[in-house]
Amino acid sequence: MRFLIRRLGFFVLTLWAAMTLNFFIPRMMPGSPEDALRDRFSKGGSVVTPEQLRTVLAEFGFDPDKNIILQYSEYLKAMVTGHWGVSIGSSLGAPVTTLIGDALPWTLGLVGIATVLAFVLGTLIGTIAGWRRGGLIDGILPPVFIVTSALPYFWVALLFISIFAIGSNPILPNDFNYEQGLTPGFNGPFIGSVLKHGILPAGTILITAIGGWILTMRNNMVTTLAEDYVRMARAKGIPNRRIMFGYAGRNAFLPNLSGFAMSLGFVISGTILVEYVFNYPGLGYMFYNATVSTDYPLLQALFLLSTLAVLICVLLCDFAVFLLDPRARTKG
Amino acid sequence: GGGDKPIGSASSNPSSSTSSGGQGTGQFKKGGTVTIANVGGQTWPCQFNPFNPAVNQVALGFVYEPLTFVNVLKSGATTPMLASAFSWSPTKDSIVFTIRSGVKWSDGQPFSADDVVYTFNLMKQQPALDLYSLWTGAGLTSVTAAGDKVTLKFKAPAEPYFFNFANQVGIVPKHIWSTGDAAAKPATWANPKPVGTGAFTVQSCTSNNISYVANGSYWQPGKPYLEKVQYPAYLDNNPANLDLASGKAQWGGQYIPNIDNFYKSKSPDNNYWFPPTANVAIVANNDPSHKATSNLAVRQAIAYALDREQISKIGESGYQPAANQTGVVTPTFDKYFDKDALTAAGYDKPNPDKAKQLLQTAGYSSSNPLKLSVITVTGYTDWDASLAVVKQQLAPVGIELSIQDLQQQSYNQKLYTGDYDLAYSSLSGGPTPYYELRQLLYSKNSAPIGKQANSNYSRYIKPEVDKLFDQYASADPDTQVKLIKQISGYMIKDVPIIPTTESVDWYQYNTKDIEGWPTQEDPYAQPAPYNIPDVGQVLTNLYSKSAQK
Amino acid sequence: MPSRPILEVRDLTVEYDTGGDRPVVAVDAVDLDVHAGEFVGVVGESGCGKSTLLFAIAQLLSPPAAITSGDVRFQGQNLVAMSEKKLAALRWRDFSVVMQSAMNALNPVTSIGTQFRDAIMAHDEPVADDRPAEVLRLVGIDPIHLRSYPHQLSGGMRQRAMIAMALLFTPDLIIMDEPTSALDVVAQRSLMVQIKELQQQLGFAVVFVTHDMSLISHFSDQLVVMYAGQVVELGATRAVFDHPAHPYSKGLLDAFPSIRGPKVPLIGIPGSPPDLAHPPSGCRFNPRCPEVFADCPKIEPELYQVGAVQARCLLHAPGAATAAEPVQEARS
Amino acid sequence: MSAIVAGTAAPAPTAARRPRGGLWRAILHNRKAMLGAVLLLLFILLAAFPHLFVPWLHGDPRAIGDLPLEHPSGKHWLGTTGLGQDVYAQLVYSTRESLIIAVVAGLGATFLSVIIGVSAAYLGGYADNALSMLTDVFLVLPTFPLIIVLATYAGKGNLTVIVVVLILTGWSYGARQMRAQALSLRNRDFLESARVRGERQSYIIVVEMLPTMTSLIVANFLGAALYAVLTAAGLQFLGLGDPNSLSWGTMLYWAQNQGALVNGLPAWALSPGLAVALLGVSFALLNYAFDEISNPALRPVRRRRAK
Amino acid sequence: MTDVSVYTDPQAAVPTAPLIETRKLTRHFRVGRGLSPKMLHAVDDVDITIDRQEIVALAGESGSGKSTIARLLAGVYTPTSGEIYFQGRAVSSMRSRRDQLAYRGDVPMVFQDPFSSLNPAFRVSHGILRSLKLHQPELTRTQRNEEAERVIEAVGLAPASDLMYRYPYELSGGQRQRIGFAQALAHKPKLILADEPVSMLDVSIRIGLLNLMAELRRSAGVSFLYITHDIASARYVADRLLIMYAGHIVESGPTEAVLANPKHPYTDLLLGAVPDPRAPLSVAVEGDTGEPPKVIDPTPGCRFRWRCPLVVDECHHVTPTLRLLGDGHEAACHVAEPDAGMHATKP
Ligand SMILES: Nc1ncnc2c1ncn2[C@@H]1O[C@H](COP(=O)(O)OP(=O)(O)OP(=O)(O)O)[C@@H](O)[C@H]1O
Ligand SMILES: Nc1ncnc2c1ncn2[C@@H]1O[C@H](COP(=O)(O)OP(=O)(O)OP(=O)(O)O)[C@@H](O)[C@H]1O
Ligand SMILES: [Mg+2]
Ligand SMILES: [Mg+2]
Ligand code: NI
Repeated sequence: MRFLIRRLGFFVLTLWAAMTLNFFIPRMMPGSPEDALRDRFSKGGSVVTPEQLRTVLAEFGFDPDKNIILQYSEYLKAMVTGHWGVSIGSSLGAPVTTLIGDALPWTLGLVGIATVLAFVLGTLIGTIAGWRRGGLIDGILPPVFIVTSALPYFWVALLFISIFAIGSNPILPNDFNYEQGLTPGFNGPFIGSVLKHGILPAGTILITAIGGWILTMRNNMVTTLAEDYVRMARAKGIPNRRIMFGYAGRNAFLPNLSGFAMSLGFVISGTILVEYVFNYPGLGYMFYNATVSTDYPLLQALFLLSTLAVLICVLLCDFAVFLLDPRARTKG
Repeated sequence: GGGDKPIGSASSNPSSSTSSGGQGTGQFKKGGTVTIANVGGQTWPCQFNPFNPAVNQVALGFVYEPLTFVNVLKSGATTPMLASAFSWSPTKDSIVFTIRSGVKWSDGQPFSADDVVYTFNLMKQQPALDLYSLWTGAGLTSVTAAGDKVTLKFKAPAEPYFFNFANQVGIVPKHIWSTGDAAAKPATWANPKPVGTGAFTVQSCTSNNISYVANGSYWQPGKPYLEKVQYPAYLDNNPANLDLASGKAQWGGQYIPNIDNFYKSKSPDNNYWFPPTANVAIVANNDPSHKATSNLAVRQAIAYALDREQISKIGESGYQPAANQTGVVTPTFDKYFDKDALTAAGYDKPNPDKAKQLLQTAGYSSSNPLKLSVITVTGYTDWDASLAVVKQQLAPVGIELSIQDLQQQSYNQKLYTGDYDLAYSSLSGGPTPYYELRQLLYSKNSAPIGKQANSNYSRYIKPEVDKLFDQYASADPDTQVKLIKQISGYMIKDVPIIPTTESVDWYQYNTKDIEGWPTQEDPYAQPAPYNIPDVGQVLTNLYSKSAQK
Repeated sequence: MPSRPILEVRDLTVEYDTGGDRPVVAVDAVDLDVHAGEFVGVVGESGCGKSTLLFAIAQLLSPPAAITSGDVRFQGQNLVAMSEKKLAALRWRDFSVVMQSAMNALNPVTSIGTQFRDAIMAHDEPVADDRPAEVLRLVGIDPIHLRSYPHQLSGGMRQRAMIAMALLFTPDLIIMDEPTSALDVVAQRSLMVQIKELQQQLGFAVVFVTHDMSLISHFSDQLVVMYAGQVVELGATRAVFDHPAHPYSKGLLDAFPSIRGPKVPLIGIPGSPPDLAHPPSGCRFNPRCPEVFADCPKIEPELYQVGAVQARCLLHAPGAATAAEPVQEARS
Repeated sequence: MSAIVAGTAAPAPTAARRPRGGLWRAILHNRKAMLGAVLLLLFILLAAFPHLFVPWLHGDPRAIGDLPLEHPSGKHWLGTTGLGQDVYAQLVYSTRESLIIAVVAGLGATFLSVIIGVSAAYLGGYADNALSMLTDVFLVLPTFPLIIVLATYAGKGNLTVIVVVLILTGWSYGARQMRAQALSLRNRDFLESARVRGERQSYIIVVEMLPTMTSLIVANFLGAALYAVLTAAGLQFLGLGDPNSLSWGTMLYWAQNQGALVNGLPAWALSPGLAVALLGVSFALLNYAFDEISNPALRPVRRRRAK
Repeated sequence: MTDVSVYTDPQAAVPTAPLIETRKLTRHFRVGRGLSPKMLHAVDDVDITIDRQEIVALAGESGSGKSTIARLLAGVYTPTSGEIYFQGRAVSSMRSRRDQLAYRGDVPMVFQDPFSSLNPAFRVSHGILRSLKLHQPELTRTQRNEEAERVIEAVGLAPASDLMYRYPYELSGGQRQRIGFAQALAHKPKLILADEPVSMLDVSIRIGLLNLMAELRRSAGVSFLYITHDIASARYVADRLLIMYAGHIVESGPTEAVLANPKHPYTDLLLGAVPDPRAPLSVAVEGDTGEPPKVIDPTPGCRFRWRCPLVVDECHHVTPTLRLLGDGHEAACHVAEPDAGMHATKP
């Protein structure tokens, strides 16, 4: 129990620290929303004074002249209460919650599923490779995936696009999350289209992410297999499958689990490139956009969200370790 | 071609001033869809508030219409839209619009002069809506209606602002905007289901795509011909370009590298046209605090050293034509172009020897080379390419150019506050060169170093030039041409900025099914889909070939 | 001995492939008999191959170790040639293994009860539901600990739990690898006494490995002294202790002080154990032997009968001063 | 970006039982390590002496030619860019910057990891809590956006900025591992032995503790370098680097923006990516092999059949 | 074991004071952080005295606090309370780096585990050379090397010139353990704290080290605190024997006296458990499980009372203190009696 309380304490503290950084880092960026807006205005070929721009932005709830401490406390309050405001960047005026709400399912669906799949598959393959050390699977897959894990994500994506999605009649679509003109909903064509549009981006994530998991799991597995309790299980005449998963696999898996949670921070980062290359409308590209257009409210909300996502995953993984590893339960 | 009447002239007959191109009323059957590929770099927020600069590109022209359309490509020729006619007072400080009758809002309510008055007064009440600073900057003092006449009164001659208030302001329905959320917060109102007078209405909007359908009760009889418009949200050029090449999208506003190979060769139906509208220039910091660039000889040397044709050919793949030192964009504004003055000054062709000589007089030599840095925006790859060429051209005359790629934000900040030696930059144009030149050279658009300048980033301050700009507002068309030639004389003489290429409208169109596109022969509007309200002109002219069968 | 031994090890050789020029021969042509109900102690220095011998008997070696020659006959069946499947059926039911360190030999993430259940489920043997509780009680652990995890038990309890597990099917042979080495003298004593009692009560045979001569002296019936992978002395425990025939055994017996009796200066055995990849020629003990003579480095000794025991020392070779004869053929 | 680059999850305690001289021998005896080392060596040569690899004819990687978008030919082995620059020359000259980013960022991140991780473990108490917290905060912060913000903040995506950003965002993963390993070392008798001998704390941390962590530190460096290579390429590809610099990521950026792939110039579009991948592979292989070298349990086994 | 120059004591400041003495030495550890902190009493009120040239053995159950005492004496831990006096001077008053170095030079420690007490990244001579550098800074580099060779040979490792350049993994356990001793010798120590120095070693090597200790005491005048589980080895080398149980010293006295006539029931139990091949098998089955005690937040009373066969009411309320029960023989037991051993172990 104390373990959980401590984890929760860590959660709150880290969240606070991250949120504080999230507040100050964007404000340290050069330029300001006014500049960004001004840049957009000047396209109309008119002369707008900076003061006037400020009135426009003030309309959207941005007041740069306010005391920074006051801004900070209001920010914390807003973040916690979910009043995330409206975008002051390229989606000027759109409620941040709507923007995120539109993009989130796609990011979760694509990147989330692909990442989890990579982890699960990688762990499984790693388990088998480690178990049959020197066998066929072990001889082929880990070396192959050392190579793929070192490939730049976007490059693989470009390669795939040029193989599968170029030409007048491409095999797979290269952009968007579903065919234009389909109405989203639980109907066959829509779901089919979503799946079809997901193959390339998800496949790319899978290929570049799975290697790490295979390798670490394999190595953990090999190390675990040398443990006495595995030998003991053999001595007990326990069937191989049970030894592989129940004895060796489970123990080898535990250190991977927290590694997985920790790596999620990197995963969220990775989505930017995925969405950029595949024109996939998710959070990643939104993040990028919000950054380059100094869109504080959107940026803050996205930062909060991704920090929260990683933290929750860390917490969930802690919890899973807690369930899977009786030692963690009593360590306190 | 219709009448190329300058803005100042009153014109009352809508059909006489619209361009030809097989236009007319109701001569095509309805049907067909056009898909636009224009990178917005974001997903659609599904807002259609025409006063919101972030989204007015998808609202104006499609749903909302101006009083009068001004064609930049035809030196400001006007086409009556919601106003069937207008007339200036002799001193040009007051204008009367005759509001078109028989126009209906897309919700069936009738459109009237009240709506026009309401729209302008809303902008007064809510300064945030007044994107073009009509009430504060242009000196608008009152907007009143009398029957179908609406009068706008100004403090001073206001003809230069006609482009803004007649062409760029979309008229909104009073009955919608005076109630509910819209009235409470008109600036931030999302307006998800816009009601306008335009040829299209929003059928559905997702973050991925906006679908427009034809407005059944559109006031121009028989129009629009197209049934639907799809506007997908592209985040990046590559997918959009791919879709254009494959014909999946038919109307592009895209920079496409190697366009002949990548796009045109893919299909005989793929066409492009890049009409120039403004300048891309090396802006030199004229402020004395910047030693080298405030030195006229240095600026002249750069101007002489540049081979603009090569910059155009290699840096811009020939898409953007070479600019000239007068700052007048050709051929768009040919009649304001003073070719003789240019030739007389020797700026008509590169002259590296002269450049070297000038540098020597300024005290630089091969042993004491001039080191300059130029700021540019990260992501504008054609600029990067152009600057690579510029750098290569300046090297032999003894200028070592270093290129600083900055994020838009930092670039802006440096540009606005004058914290740079040279900046690669472009501004938008207008129906005559006046608009661009005024932004670039008018002293009121400048500011001391450290303060943000509005648009005169070079900090060029010359009372004589200011005076010329001031005269322009109330001058007659011929005098206006003369004034602009005089101003471009100062461009040649003082070289405050050095135009390199002419920025163009990126425009691709596919004629497999859709016809009626603006072309070089029939430039009835700026053709790229990101131009507002020009996009509305194009949309009312397009028709589907397959629907004619 | 009247009956046929339940375990007959013949000429067993185990090598570790270290990747070096020569393999480490950790068990070198070992012969060993264990009769039903017998307590056989195996002693020897650290690294002399005791554990390897045990694992070879139980067929639990894993790469890089491999049996390169020899048979292990258990109840008449040759385990070396047996398939994994048949072995699995035999394991635990007929012979079980207690490992050196109980902490590592129990799966840390499952409860003691689950580990009992795994063993039960792996065999067709009908087992009473309360059998785990029963065997736990036998070794003096409250059955409540079936629900405990290994880390919740003390070292002594874990060792006992291991022994209880080994008794699950009442096997005929239990192989124990230093089961008490991690314990306190008092705890060690009480556990040993318990093992001995259980053995007398249930009648299983024990092969017990340790390097603690004094410990084994009290409990074992037969004693095997190993040195550098070879059996150097073999015989009834009392006989070996009373009249050690091999100089190494003598050295061992002289090497530890006593808490009773007169205080005598002791010498120990100088030098250190040989590298098993490059063992000394001739008698392997010759570099450290106080009684070394010219032949020792040249002739490799066999096991010779010396009174009641057998010893691998040239001093007892047939030609040597003491009358002795090779026993290789004498065994049946 | 693959995050899972850094080493095994369970640092082997046996790791340190290795003499220094044995390392090279071990690498020579490990096929993966050999391959990785050879690749890395090749890149080091390319970075150090690019001119040797570029035939005299078209040696200047930046020179703007008049033949843009050429297909590979005898004159231009990998074709030309949209500005008529020789792709092969660019590829070769880009090695330096990419390698510098990898090595410097890898070293920097490793240095931070070691300092922070080891100090946290050794100092314990509040210092440990504070440092661990710092590590965790950096771990949960979304890296890439942070990088973008930092890169934007720094104004210009030049080399130093990218390297600093990569270091700032790349150290936390390693620091956690360092801390774990140092914690396991903390009460090892040889450290206490040094303390009893009368050594100072700083001496113990630096001289006694760090050398025993060599293998983890090396693994960490390789992982961080791989991360740096990939992330830097991603950043530059997104246009957050300096587009005028010569590096593989920048080449990709240009290739992407000038439509190399869609214009049928795969050599231009793919070769820099392949170079990044190969450098990455060399780090990954070395890392993987290093695991095997430092943890004997992982070494490949020759299967031998008894009888 | 040749050539150890005879050690001359540079006359201590207080000649009458024992070499080292502890008074009410106590060390507690916090276990379980956060909401419910508990105190583990590893060492409680321990008084130990070691004289010059004396070998004192400290035996007792695992976890009874033996190593903690050694670490307290070596200055690895600071006492929770109580004081250590070295040659009459309180160790806590030695604040300056010079004083501390001097103390560390006089009182080195040999660690239990030869596998973890040498830094695997360095040659085995590293620790010795560092010690020489710290404690005999006047030596030149070559002198240090010579001195290192000398101490390595002094512990019976030959040839030193070869061995000292090896890495720890190239040495056997016994050799490493000797290196540990050599490192201690390089200090020119007055007292060596040897924490179970032989527990990891094979019997065949073990006795050599015990002999080495005796030799060092004889030739170099070094005192030892010899910590062990193994009573028999304590008997072999030690002058005096201390028995520890659960953080307390429960019995102390001349080795032979304690062994022949154990006063404390725990000592009795311990002695009964020692296997001895030279004695006939005595199957006195104790119902005792031999679980090591954890002393967390103890209440007053004898800590052995739960296992004690002789427990009386008083044991539950009063913590027994050491009482003199014979010639230098003390025990902390309420029921122990001064004269002849009252719990005769031998029938
Ligand atoms: N994986 C291995 N690779 C190479 N040699 C090994 C391996 N495992 C053990 N050995 C060697 O085999 C020999 C026998 O080892 P084993 O573990 O059987 O000794 P032991 O008698 O059980 O020692 P201990 O008393 O320390 O348990 C040793 O010399 C050891 O060095
Ligand atoms: N640093 C520490 N933190 C917390 N508890 C400790 C610490 N060091 C020792 N202890 C506890 O103090 C008690 C005494 O430990 P100590 O190591 O002194 O026992 P020991 O007699 O040396 O045992 P062993 O014979 O097993 O070496 C034990 O219960 C141990 O768990
Ligand atoms: Mg063993
Ligand atoms: Mg201890
Ligand atoms: Ni990555």
